[in-house]
Amino acid sequence: MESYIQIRNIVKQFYGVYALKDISFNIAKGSVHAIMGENGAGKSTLMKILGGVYQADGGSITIQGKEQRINNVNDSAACGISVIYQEFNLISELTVAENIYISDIPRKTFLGFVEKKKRSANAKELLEFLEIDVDPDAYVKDLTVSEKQMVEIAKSLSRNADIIIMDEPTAALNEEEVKKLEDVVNMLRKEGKTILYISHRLKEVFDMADTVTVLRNGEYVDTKPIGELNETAIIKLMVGHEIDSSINRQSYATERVLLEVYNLHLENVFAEVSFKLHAGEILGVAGLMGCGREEVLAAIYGLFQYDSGRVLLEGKEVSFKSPKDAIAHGICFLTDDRKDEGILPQMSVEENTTLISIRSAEKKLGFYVDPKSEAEQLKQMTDFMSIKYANPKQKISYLSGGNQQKVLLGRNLLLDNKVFIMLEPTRGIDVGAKEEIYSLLSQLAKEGMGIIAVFSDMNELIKVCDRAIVFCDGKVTGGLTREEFNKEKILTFAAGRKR
Amino acid sequence: MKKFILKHSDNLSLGAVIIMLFIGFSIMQPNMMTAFNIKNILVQVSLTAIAAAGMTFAYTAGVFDMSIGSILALVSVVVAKTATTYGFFIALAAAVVIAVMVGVVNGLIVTKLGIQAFAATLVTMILIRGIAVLIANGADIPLYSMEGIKFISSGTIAGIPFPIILTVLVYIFSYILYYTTVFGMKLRSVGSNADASKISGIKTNRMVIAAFVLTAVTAVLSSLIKTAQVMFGKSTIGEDFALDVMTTVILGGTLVTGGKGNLTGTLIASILIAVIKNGLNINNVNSYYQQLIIGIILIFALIVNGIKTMKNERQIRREG
Amino acid sequence: MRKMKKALAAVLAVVFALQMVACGSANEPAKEENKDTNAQETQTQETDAAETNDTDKASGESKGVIAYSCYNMSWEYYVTLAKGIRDAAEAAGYEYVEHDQRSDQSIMVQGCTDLINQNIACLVLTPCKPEAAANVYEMAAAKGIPVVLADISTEAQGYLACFKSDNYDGGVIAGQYALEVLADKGGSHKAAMITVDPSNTNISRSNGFKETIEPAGWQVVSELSGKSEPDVAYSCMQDIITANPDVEVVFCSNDPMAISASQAVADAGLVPGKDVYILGYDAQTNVFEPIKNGTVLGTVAQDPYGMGSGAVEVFLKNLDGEMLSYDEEGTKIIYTDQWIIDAANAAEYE
Amino acid sequence: MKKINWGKHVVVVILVGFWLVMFVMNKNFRLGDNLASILREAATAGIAALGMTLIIIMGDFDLSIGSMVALLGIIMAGVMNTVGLIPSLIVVCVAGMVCGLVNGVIIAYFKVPAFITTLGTYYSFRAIAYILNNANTIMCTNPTFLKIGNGNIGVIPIPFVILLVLGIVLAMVLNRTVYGRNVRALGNSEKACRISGINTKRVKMLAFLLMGFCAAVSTMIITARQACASPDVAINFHFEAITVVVLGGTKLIGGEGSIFNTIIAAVLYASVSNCLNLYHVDAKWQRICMGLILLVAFSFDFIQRLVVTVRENSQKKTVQKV
Repeated sequence: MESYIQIRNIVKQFYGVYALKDISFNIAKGSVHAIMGENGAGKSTLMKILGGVYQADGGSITIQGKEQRINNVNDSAACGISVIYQEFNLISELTVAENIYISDIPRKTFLGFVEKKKRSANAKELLEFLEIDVDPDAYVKDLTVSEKQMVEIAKSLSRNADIIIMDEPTAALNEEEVKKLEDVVNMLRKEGKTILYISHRLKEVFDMADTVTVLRNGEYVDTKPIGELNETAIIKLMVGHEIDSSINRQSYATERVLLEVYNLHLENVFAEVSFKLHAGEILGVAGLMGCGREEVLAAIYGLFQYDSGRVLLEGKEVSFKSPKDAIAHGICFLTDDRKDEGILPQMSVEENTTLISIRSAEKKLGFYVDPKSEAEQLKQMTDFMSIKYANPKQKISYLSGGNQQKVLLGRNLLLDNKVFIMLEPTRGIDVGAKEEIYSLLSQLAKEGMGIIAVFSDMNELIKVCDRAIVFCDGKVTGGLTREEFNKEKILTFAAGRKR
Repeated sequence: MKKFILKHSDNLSLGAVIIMLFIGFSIMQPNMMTAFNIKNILVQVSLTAIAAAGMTFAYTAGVFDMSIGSILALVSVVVAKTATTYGFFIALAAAVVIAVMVGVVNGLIVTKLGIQAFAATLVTMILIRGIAVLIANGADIPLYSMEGIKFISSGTIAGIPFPIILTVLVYIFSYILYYTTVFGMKLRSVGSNADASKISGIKTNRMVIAAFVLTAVTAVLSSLIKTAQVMFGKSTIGEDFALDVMTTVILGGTLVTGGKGNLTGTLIASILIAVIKNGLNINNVNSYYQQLIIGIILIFALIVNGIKTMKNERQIRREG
Repeated sequence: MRKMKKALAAVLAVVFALQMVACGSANEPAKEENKDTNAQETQTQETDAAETNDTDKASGESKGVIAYSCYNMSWEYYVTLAKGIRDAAEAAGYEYVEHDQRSDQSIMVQGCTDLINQNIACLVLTPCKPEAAANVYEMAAAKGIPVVLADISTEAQGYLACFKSDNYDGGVIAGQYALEVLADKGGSHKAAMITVDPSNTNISRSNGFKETIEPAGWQVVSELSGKSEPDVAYSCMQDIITANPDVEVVFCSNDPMAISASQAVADAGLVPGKDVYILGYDAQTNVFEPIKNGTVLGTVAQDPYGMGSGAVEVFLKNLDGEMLSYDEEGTKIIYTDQWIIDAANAAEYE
Repeated sequence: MKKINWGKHVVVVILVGFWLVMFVMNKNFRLGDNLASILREAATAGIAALGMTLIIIMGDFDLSIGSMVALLGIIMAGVMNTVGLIPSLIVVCVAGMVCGLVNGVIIAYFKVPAFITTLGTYYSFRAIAYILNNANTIMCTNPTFLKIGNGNIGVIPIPFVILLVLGIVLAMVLNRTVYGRNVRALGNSEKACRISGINTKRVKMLAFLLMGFCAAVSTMIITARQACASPDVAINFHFEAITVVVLGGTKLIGGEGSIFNTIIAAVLYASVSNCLNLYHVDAKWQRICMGLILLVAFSFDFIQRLVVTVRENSQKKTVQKV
């Protein structure tokens, strides 16, 4: 007999780049089917297609032998699918109950009056059943992240759909909350619901899943019953071929300590964070989404203030009120949100490159922008990183991701900096550009700069970094030297289990 | 009790201001306190309060409407022209139809052309005013023959002037619509987070258009009251109406970024403004002081808000 | 002419086409539509412009153009005044054009400049902001164009003559009339005024009224600005009654405000024309009704039509080199007469 | 070699086209005086529009400039008639910048949306203007002062010269100074600016201060042209200024805009209203024409955005393929 859900040859492109290539596998009714893969493997894209947020460019989805065209959210709901998305889709100005029942509100039959009491009651029931201690009439904006996550789950359950997709539902949950979720999942399975479960946390997968499907950069790898697998096996499937030789690239790490961080603390974001950065060292930062690593680095850079802790730059204590201070002290920062926080889309390549450096004081007439020096600066960076653009006045938004990223790097490199904080320096750029960025990093390290780089993709981290620290739930759960590097360890730390 | 105070602190503080002002004015001019005057104030309240209710919905959906002043003029002209020949109810129907059309046009310009509410309604504001002037053709259109219309402005039911009753009705309707219907909930969710609403399967564009329509329709009611008061249609009335109404709504504590309206606040704020105008008038104070005081109160209220938001900011950042 | 219109439309269409091409990539369905609509919009704009142009040219070999720059054509009073000018001008074989200041002094200055630059024969002006007229005189003088004022005079000189009714006197007339009507009924002797700030015309009206009744033992208890908008005047009246329930007579600077004031009185449960007497100004058509049914006591009638035709006659006289005689030599003012219209004589003037 | 991107200069094309048509069609338009008066008129709205260009590039509005002009006019006239010409000019500039500062501080440091802040000052400034001289108009008869509004240098009206000078200065500020660069950057992405260590608050505040200065200058011209200062002047000034800026192709979403185009747009706007007068188009229709012009202007913005996005996508595609 044919299986409950058949996914056949699903293809999805973004701007000519394949996010999903010809994905096909089956999902059995009443099973918990885990979908695994590294960041950018295409799991979330696939789920968004099932949820009707994206439309597949090709391929078919068959549910109970009926081929379904899922063109929008409502179609997907009609197919009995409900999705818990990775990023929240709660309306902060509405109450918990309203959010839970936003798409199917219990209403009196005449005029769309909402039956508040009934709704709140249902919501309360549901929340109690999930053992979530949240007032259904509380406003979502007043909830903590994990509470929000649980509400998201309640929301998707409320539609009592047959197929429930959970995209990293536990990313923001602590141990016992995860336990709760496991119970819920098991209970749902008993009710004969089908669950697609996405998670990085191997433990959960082994506790819950019946079957595992692994994707790797947009391609289908394999589907196996959980029985036939162990952690290492799965990680192998996820990682694929071992990483190439350049792993033993020369390290330029010195003994000179550039940056020291002691017990950095910001209430319910991160706590007791301490680490050192040496000159010429590339320090990798690993961790799962929502683990607080970006926040720590942003706080050090002065984007917002931490509650307590000390930061030492070359032995002198510093505390940056604003990025301006940080830059003045020779620290620079590369955002992971290139589109919204990086480029100035309507401005030229040149202007984007010199955004920071035009402020440099040593110029006479500090307020005057000298076109010549600007051109020179751009040229300098172009030669240094071989940025490709039609002409210096071209809008940066017309450049490819890789070149945009180079411009953003150049923006910071025009000043002689000691420390470079990078979030996801290779996010959303093609393979060739990635390689260039890698060599650029070691180039900088060679020149004695200290680099802190956040990588979600462990291959990259292992390939590029001299040393790594791993975050989980806002704490540093482990540190590894290059010799100790291996994925299992990092994933273990990232999943919050200390040595 | 304490919870209640905290929950409604904004409204309560506004209310307190009203009471203080009222007492102050009464000391200066005893006639302030008479039942007659209070009735007057409430009638004057109704003019802005009704349109402000609609505007609250617009703000909730994350937009606003500058064109209602012109709608006021157009409706008063059209009603005056049609009522005498075709009778009141045809005129009323015509007015409503116009309002709905304007609302839809505004909505379409905003949603389909992707032009911001400010720009879009600015254009319609100028155009509609132009049409009103065209129709009126430089004359005031008298309505003396239609004594019936007078009821709208000065008729009483059980001793209560009709405008006040109308206001109450409008607000009861608004409350129901805003807090108890699916529509109200979807409106709030669209204003609060359009993308998430889309993913939850809400038709966001429709909600925005609906908000504009509501605003325009309430403007019609205000216009009818004004027209009935003076008993002729004039194409020049309501030049500052839109700004007054928006001021009222913002004063009332509605979130300008959308998602959270405060109907109670709107009502209280319109009372506040009416009390200020009336109080200064009966103390024979020049009308410019009204503008100044309203302006200052507005800015002050906003600064207080600004400080609040700044306090929240860290919280928001932590949530990532 | 039609050809020209076509050409114009074509050129503008081309212009917009250029714009589209300039800002757009090669072939875009959306683009095409937009081009058309834009072209049409502009065409319609320009066509009605062009048509007006037609009529100008049509009345071919006229002696020249008499232009009228008007305070605000949304007010019936000035529509009548304009009619006076038009009739007189066309009777004398001149072409008539008008410009509307829309009560905005900037528009007034610019509009007059544009008229003067067209080498008109004469400019009849009702300055919405008398103080701002000085420059207009200079420009006109530079081109040797005579300026005649209608209805509103200015401090600055440089105009041929000013046809107006003495607004102060008008106020006085209103005051005297109020006194004689209310003489025998010994009331509170309280009066109120609904004026228009900051308009000198209206201020002198109210001053006239004030300074007539105060010597007679009356007291002006309230003076609010109705901003010449009926709806504002309405709430002003409400508040006046609140503050002084026993107010006897209210003087409004124009009729629309008077009418809405009477409405406010009625709505306040008082009887206009019995408890409160309301006086208007200008004698607009729609004030006769209320006067006849007594809700408005009376209005000060001016002769806008006379002012208009008078202004043109002055210009013609001057053209024939006749000596002009003024009522006030200094200010070159020629007064047109004013009188009270009340229930008694309403019928004959309507 | 270096070819001009006409997409950026639509307004120039339109102006030229419009003038050509008018030259052919209307003998009065051709007259030197008429052209001069167009330029004169262009200056009044134009100068305010210069400041407004900065504000809109940052993605904000200023609704209060009309009221500002009224207030500043009264102050200036008062000082002029009591103290003297030069002091009054200095005072008005300072006062203008103070007004701008009030807006700027509230907007930048108290995080109040510009639209509402300036709505509040829109009421307050004009009210103060009324109260200061209790609604009376003040005559300004100082002949040297009147020259500012009515004089010519050669054949060019002085106001237009001022517009050009101020325009050149602001264009330099916008394109050649760090500050101007920051203003545009701010319009592009406030977050990016924060990360790049730009003091966004100060940039915002200064922009409104400049707006105030421009308002002060246009106050001088308006007052000089009317030989008097009155509190009810320039009621719709903010709409005019915004219209001109948008006509100039500056996007309401901010981030991009050109002072040069704003100046051209000011001339275009003046020319159109001049022609409406030349043809004695009825005031009733003039309103509607202005509305339509505004609509067209806003749709430029829309169409260009549309085209640009389409073009970007195609570009991205090609780049990716390479």
